[in-house]
Amino acid sequence: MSLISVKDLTVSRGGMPVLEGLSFAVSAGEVLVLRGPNGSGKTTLLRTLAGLQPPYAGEVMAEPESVAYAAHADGLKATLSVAENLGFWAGVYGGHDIEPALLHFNLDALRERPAGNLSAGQKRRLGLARLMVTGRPIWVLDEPTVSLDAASVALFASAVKAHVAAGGAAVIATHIDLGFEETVFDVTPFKARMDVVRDDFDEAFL
Amino acid sequence: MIRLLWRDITLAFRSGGGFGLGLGFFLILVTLVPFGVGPDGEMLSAIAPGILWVGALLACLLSLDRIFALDFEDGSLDLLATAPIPLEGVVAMKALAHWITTGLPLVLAAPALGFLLHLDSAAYRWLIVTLLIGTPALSFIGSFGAALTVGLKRGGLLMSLLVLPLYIPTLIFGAEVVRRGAGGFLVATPLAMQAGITLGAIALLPFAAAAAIRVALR
Amino acid sequence: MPDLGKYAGDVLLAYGATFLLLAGLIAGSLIRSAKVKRLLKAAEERKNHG
Amino acid sequence: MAINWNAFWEWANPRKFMRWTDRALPLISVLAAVIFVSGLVWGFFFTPDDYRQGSTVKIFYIHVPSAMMAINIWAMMLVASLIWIVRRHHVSALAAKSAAAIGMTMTLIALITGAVWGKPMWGTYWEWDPRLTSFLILLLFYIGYMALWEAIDNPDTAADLTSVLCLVGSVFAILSRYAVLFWNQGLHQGASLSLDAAENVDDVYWYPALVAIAGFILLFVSLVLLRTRTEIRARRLHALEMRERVKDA
Repeated sequence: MSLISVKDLTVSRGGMPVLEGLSFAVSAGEVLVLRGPNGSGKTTLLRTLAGLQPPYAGEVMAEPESVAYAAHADGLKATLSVAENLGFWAGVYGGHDIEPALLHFNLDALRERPAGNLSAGQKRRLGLARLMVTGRPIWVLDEPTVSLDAASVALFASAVKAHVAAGGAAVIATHIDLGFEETVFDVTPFKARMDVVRDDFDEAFL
Repeated sequence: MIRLLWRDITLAFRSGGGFGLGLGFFLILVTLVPFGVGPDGEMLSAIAPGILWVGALLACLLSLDRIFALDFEDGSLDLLATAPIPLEGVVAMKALAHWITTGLPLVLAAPALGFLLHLDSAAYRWLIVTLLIGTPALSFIGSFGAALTVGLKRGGLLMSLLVLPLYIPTLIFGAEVVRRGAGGFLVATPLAMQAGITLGAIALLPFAAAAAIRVALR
Repeated sequence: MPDLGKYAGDVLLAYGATFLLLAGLIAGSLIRSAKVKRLLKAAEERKNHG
Repeated sequence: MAINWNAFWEWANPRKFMRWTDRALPLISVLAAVIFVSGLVWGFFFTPDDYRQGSTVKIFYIHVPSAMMAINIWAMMLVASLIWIVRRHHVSALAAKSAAAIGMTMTLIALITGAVWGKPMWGTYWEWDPRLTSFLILLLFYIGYMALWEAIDNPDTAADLTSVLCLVGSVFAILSRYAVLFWNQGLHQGASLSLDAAENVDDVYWYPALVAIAGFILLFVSLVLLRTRTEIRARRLHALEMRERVKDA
């Protein structure tokens, strides 16, 4: 039984289809890595998986409220401390303990530091630590390793490993090799064709 | 949801600006008016309810674009939209936090500023009552305007254009109650109307605002 | 021309302003219509031959 | 009475819409021009002056229809917005957008003619009379609505957000109307024309006014069709440009 799957999915950005005919399924314990050049629609696909935008066509099948989403922006507040930032998201997602997440991402020593004073890499780590306090089975991650050094990438990879080992799943858009068993899914062949007529969008005009 | 409320209030206090700014703006506005219209006490007394209400309204407007814009920029709004809290609840909590950090201080400061403007002593009571009843409507209507313009370049100016006309009924009834109160007339009808607008805004506008945010995020 | 009496200026002002505004609206609509028509034609040609 | 609703909605398909308006628009435009001009000519040249208001009564052949249109166009935008929200007919959203500028012009005309009429009657161009004030507020709503359309790049997003604004704005416009009435019981005349004409105005004034109203309505219909056609083309143009950009990328 897959945790999240899509069937004949077409996703659109600004009303324009960017990827079409996508079908895949991710089961518990699996990591799906999305690859494709910049602007190929990976972010749009991930936002659709997270439920932030409706599919243009086709469907996304997942339990409601099972997806934790992390994108380029970490959603951190500069004037709140590390522990407060994390504690807030833990509270929003139902009060999970923040200690394991702080420890895992080496943020324990920084817990009282305002997030505004963190380095880019530390911010990123805090943003990823948020995933651990959501308690959601499916992680949908958009370029999670940006501005992380090698050691932090390893921390992140082990967090993902632990998560999927515990029955979770992850869909990650990334360019680097994270060093775990993964299914690679290249989105390039699914680039939406521009010469076909669709009945809903601009073809409806004139 | 309580956590969200607390976070927004904490942020408003810590980031400076959010909390003190509206209040300071209110004070400056009230100070400037006598320079504009002259020091005549009777004249000031006559226009005081209107000045205080318009001042409160503008002070409220000043911090409105912070409600969603900051969360939109740093990605929090995406995360809140995928969180287990309904987006309508998020909007309502944020509007409430805005009221507590902007509207409530204005209510408390208004009597002191009324003193500066020779506000009629009979009107004090009604000024506080109407501001207390009316300012939540300002925050909730404002959160709707902020939701419509979230993510737009130069959204702040556009938001003022959209929100100010929506403030008209609240302003009219609020100032009317104070004027009638000062004159010793019956205030029940405008007061009830104003309360109705506030309750309606609190009950319905979060749904409209949440719908607007969903559209803006997609 | 009817005799408009002492209010002639006011009545003519009202009619004049109205016609000015309506003329502006109609002209604006027509100009934009023509412009969009032209641009669309060019875009269609680019699409078909480009 | 059985109405075939599917056939009805077919008319709102962009392609069909372009086809039938292509034929209908010239006809409606000519009709609008004829009736509009004849209504105003009748009113301006062939009606007597009022014994109290003198020749200013002629202003009403513009003022009353434009004021009616100002309100009715907003109502039409509300209906169109609802149709967009419920059935997602693109033409409906674009018709609402097209109507806004016409509605704003009508509001301006109603305001200006009202002010000009007020000068000899009230002794001042502007009086904070409830009706004039309400129209001023309506003007603000039109401006905000149009500004929101202009500010958003994605046409579907713009349609969604302006529809929500139109809905909420309508409620607040009605609230403002009552608030303003409460705030100042004014000097304005009661409704100048009601359905019960005999009670209000003499037939001499009533018939040309009816023709003028019909002229304004037809003028609105032809303008809104013209502008909606433009918006549909603009939308198609936008789509083509988006494609070119995607292809080049």
